[in-house]
Amino acid sequence: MANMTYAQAVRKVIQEEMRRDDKVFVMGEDVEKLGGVFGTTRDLYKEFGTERIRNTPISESAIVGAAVGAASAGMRPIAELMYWDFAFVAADQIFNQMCKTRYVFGGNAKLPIVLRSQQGTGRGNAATHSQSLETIFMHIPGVKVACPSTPAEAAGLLRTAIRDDNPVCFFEHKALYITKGEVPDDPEFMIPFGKADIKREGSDVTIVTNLLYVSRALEAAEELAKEGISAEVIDPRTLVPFDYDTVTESVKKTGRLVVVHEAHQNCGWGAQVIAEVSKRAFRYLDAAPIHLGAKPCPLPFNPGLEAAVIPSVKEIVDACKAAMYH
Amino acid sequence: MANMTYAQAVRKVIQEEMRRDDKVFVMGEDVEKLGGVFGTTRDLYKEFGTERIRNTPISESAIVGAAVGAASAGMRPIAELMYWDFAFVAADQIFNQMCKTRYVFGGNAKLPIVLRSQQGTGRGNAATHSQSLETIFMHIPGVKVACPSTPAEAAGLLRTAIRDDNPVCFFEHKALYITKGEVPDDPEFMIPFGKADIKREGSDVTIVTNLLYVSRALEAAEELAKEGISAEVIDPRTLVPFDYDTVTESVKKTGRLVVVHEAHQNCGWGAQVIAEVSKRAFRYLDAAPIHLGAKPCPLPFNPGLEAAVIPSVKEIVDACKAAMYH
Amino acid sequence: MIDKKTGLWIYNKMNEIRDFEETAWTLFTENKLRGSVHLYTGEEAVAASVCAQLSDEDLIASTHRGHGHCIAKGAELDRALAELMGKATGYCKGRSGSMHIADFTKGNLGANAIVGGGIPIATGGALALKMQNKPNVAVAFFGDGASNQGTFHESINMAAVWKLPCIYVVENNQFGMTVPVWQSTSVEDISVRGAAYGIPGETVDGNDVVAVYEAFARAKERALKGEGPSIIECKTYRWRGHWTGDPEVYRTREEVEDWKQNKDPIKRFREYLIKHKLATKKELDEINEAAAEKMAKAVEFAMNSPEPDPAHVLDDVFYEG
Amino acid sequence: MIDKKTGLWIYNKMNEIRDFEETAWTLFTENKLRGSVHLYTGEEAVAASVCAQLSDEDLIASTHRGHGHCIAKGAELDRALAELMGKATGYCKGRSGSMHIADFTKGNLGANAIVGGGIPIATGGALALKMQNKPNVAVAFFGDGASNQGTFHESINMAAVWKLPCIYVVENNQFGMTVPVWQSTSVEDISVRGAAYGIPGETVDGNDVVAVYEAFARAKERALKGEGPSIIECKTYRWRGHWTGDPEVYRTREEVEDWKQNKDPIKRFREYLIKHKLATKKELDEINEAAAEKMAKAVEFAMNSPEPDPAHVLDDVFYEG
Ligand SMILES: Cc1ncc(C[n+]2csc(CCOP(=O)(O)OP(=O)(O)O)c2C)c(N)n1
Ligand SMILES: Cc1ncc(C[n+]2csc(CCOP(=O)(O)OP(=O)(O)O)c2C)c(N)n1
Ligand SMILES: [Mg+2]
Ligand SMILES: [Mg+2]
Repeated sequence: MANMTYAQAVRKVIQEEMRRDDKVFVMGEDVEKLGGVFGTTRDLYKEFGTERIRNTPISESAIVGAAVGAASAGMRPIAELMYWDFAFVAADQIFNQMCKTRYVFGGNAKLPIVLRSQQGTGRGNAATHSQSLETIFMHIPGVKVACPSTPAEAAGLLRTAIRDDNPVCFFEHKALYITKGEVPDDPEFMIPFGKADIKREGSDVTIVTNLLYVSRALEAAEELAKEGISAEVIDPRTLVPFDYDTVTESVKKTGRLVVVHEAHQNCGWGAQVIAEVSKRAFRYLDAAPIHLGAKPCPLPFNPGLEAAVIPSVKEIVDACKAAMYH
Repeated sequence: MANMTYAQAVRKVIQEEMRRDDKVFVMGEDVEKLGGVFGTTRDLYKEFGTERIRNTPISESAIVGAAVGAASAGMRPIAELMYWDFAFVAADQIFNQMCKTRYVFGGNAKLPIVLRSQQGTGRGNAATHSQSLETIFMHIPGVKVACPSTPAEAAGLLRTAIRDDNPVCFFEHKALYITKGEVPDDPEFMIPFGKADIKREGSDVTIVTNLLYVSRALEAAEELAKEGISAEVIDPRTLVPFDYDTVTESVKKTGRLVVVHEAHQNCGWGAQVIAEVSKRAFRYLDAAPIHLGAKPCPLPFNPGLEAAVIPSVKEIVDACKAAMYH
Repeated sequence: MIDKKTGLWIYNKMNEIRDFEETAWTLFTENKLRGSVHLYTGEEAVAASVCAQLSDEDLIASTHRGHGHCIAKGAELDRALAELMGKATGYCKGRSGSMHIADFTKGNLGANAIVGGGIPIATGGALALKMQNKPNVAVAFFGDGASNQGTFHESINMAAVWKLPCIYVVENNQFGMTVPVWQSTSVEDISVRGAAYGIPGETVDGNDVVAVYEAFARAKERALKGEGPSIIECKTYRWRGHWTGDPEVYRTREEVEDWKQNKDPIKRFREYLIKHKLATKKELDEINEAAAEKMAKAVEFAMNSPEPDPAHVLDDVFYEG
Repeated sequence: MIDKKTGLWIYNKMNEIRDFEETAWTLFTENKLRGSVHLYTGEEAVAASVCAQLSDEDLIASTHRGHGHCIAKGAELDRALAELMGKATGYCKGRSGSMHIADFTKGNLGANAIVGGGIPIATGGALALKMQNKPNVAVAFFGDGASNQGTFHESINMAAVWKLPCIYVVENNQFGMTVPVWQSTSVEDISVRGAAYGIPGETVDGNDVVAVYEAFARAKERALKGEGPSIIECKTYRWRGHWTGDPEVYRTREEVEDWKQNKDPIKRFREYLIKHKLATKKELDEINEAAAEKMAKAVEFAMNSPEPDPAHVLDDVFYEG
């Protein structure tokens, strides 16, 4: 075990996997000398050279398309978008090409791509640099979706992603990069996709959440504990595939479900969890499931406004209480 | 009243609104001589000239971006994408620019844009020409979303869209273009946004659906009637704003909710309706709400495969029965 | 210069493509084929002359008008037609139809129903070839219309900066769907856009096998020497409507007839082969007959092939290693 | 030629911009300002020389490095700084911050945090001007990095085909974030890309007010005559890091110092004005002082302005007519 930041965990795994397999390479904007805005490839060009830590032009469609082509032809690209918000710039290559290639070509293509980026609020980046977009990647079939909330998960899920023979969209969170935690030294440490993690056990209400909101949900659970309410906090860790079993089991136990995420609430993935779990555990539900997400406006720059748009710890607490005392 | 096709209704309103307001103009691929792939602007260039019925290069980002710029500068563009699938090609201009401009600039910009296209299955267009993408436009705030399912709605909603001072994404369905119906002659005929239409009254189960699936839900309702089950079919008509009141009232009456759409089921808007209505009418629900949508794979070319991916009338019937006899 | 073997190969492929396209047309009019089908009739010289210089290790990315590329890159007519008809025996199990057809095993990265969608993918293929030190090239085929998509610009700039072995072949058939090039494109010769990337751009008569062949040979040589990409614009013309239901309001019958009568690439190349004593009439007639026979068998194969089983509709979304 | 009035206007704007940027820098280091802030220091000649030739009816679309354009297009320092600080009195009610700032009433279609995102928007502005028969132009400002985005290509092709009164001003400051132009861009002079659209492309010294002014005057004249768009590339340099936290590993101190000492656009223009007797030292010093004073007031205004009220956070998503 070593104590390191989430950003360092990402870097460590990229480095180890590039050493292990020379088909793995990194391409993206400013990944070379800068090492990315958050340092996740810092100095790697010194070890691997500028062919394998490859600065690209500011051409997101070409970046993703080149990853699709290179993967089709036997490489294992880790393509980086600087912010997930820029996925919209490359959206055709992501959703019409990368997502569909294998299926449409009758299963003959194999696309081992990791498309990495970071998202979310917390750094005053405003409307086009703060969105949480993972729901869209669940809606359009064809990619796996991983969302680590700790340094160990960043390491374990990223290694799984790199070794996966399918496109994986890897969602990091900008506010998590500086968080620290223990990460196994084992260069084979992997976290399987499709297994949720119960971040805190509880018996009264199930909170499902991801990324930055795991810590906020845990804060809320602390608050609730003071009032005698025992909240279970579940982090699905991968959204495709999604571990409904663990969530359903929990709801069968607690009878109450709150899903909270930083993604927009309207048609956010929380609604999907509510619909699916309602189907699987309807008779167990003691109260209406509650969905919290960002309000329906672009993310504003001002910190007070930004905070007003995304769910607060208090709102999570209140939602759980509402579920308890409906 | 005049009997006409859905495509003719769209054309009629474009023509009338262009006569009424010379700031309204059409831009898109092949809108001029061809009149669009489905004839919705056929021969209009003869009346309005090629400046106002404007063939564009195949440059979707520039088309949407130019609409944003032109609208910001006082015009009222009707921009056409040939298929909604191509929204991904222009996604940054749609979701990061068009959706956010007004809000981010402090409410100073006004963007009267109609972005029109058609979507869906039924013509053997396969993976990148058959998707149903309206959910994404609900998830990212900043545009209104209209989905007409009849010729009269095509006319009434489109006129409302053109006269709206906000960006409206207008979702037509390729398989509906040839359907016929009565359309009011009144050149002021408008259908307000945010008002659902009860397409069939019923008392046992509420089916919420849109576009092509309205007719399939009505077929299912016929089937169910034969077995003594009375289904209410509700078409929200606009997804932003969404008339939850009408749906909630219905569910309070029927106690059962089935949402069906051609969009992918995973994180499709049906889940949102289920989450929201569960919250509003939890105590009234006699059974778990059911969500039907396209299965998680790209839309295949073969008609039998395509049919297997999207919900069938039988699946709708079965879902309603399951809700009845859970 | 084209040698006899290559000449006959090209002549054969052109005929296979022509037969395939015209058969597809007939099947469509007979309601045996559905969907969006874009035919390559009249443009055969481009795919055939380019692919004559490619092996299975070379890569191509194709377009919505992709049957010609697919066949020239080595696909068999039978499984290709089966795919167009959505049959289980098709190259893509009936999932792709005309617009996404590919025989992946032959280095075809796929037809692409998104205009401009294949250009970055070919570029990525070239990147892989370069990183793997392979003596191969990648080719992006695309139309005049596609040359106005952002992907054109981003990809060629990237390939130029990285000196990728990628060749960008513009099939300028005068129209993007119904829009004439002058109405959509700011330059007459799209090849001049090479200047924007500091790379060679050349415009050739796309109905002249020899011209296309030689231009591509130059570009390929340059690519293999590590000098980077080139643009080759082939001026050509499609005989059929843009798609099988096209009312063709945007051009005259006379214009179409002129291209058919006076500029048919197959006829021209046939005359060239005979004139240069690379083949006899008899040899060429035999090729024509063999192609026709192959096509007839392909129709039989495709017609008699089973529909795919909907039980497997969810297979292959992900590779399950 | 630049007359006295214009010269003083430009000199004033350059100073206002410089003061604004350096103040923003200080405020950032003092933690009074947050977020992504990209400073224009060193590039002032471009925005000032271009906007000197624009009225409120002319349009611009700007970039993530947009303060300079915003001020040159008529924004007041106080409300601009308030916006950077997220205050309710800012031009965008504190919602935009640095990266999306705009004074819409002055024909500024907005800063744009998406690299290349503003280029089609300016093009659409030009389309509106043309369709409304207005005697005005639209200007797209963007960087060397943005010139590799697809939107660059799509927009300029569209503007060229439609002969729109749009002028594309490339601010080539040698880097896209940390990537030097040679590593991302296939040509040395981005203006050569005009050839791909059949339009003029010109590269000028972007730190020379007169050169930028005259090149833009030519492009504007052409646009107003209905002859279509032009590309003007202004070679310049940013003095500060790409953003306020940039470790600047990609360039040397010496290089930066050279540009500061020997190529400062303000100093150069000051000398020009004096040499050509367009202004006295005293006049110019007064301008400097006035700008500094205005800036000081702006800081006071912004610091004392209230935070926006979260109760209104959902306002303005839609226009409620
Ligand atoms: C992104 C995108 N936009 C529009 C279309 C619709 N479309 C299909 S083919 C075509 C014309 C393409 O023209 P060109 O590139 O010249 O190829 P050609 O059909 O002439 O071979 C259009 C507009 C599409 N498939 N994809
Ligand atoms: C689509 C997109 N990609 C990447 C970024 C991140 N980014 C912000 S500024 C920048 C560099 C832009 O370079 P250039 O266009 O030369 O402008 P400059 O910053 O030099 O003024 C990058 C990569 C972005 N904001 N948007
Ligand atoms: Mg064409
Ligand atoms: Mg730059």
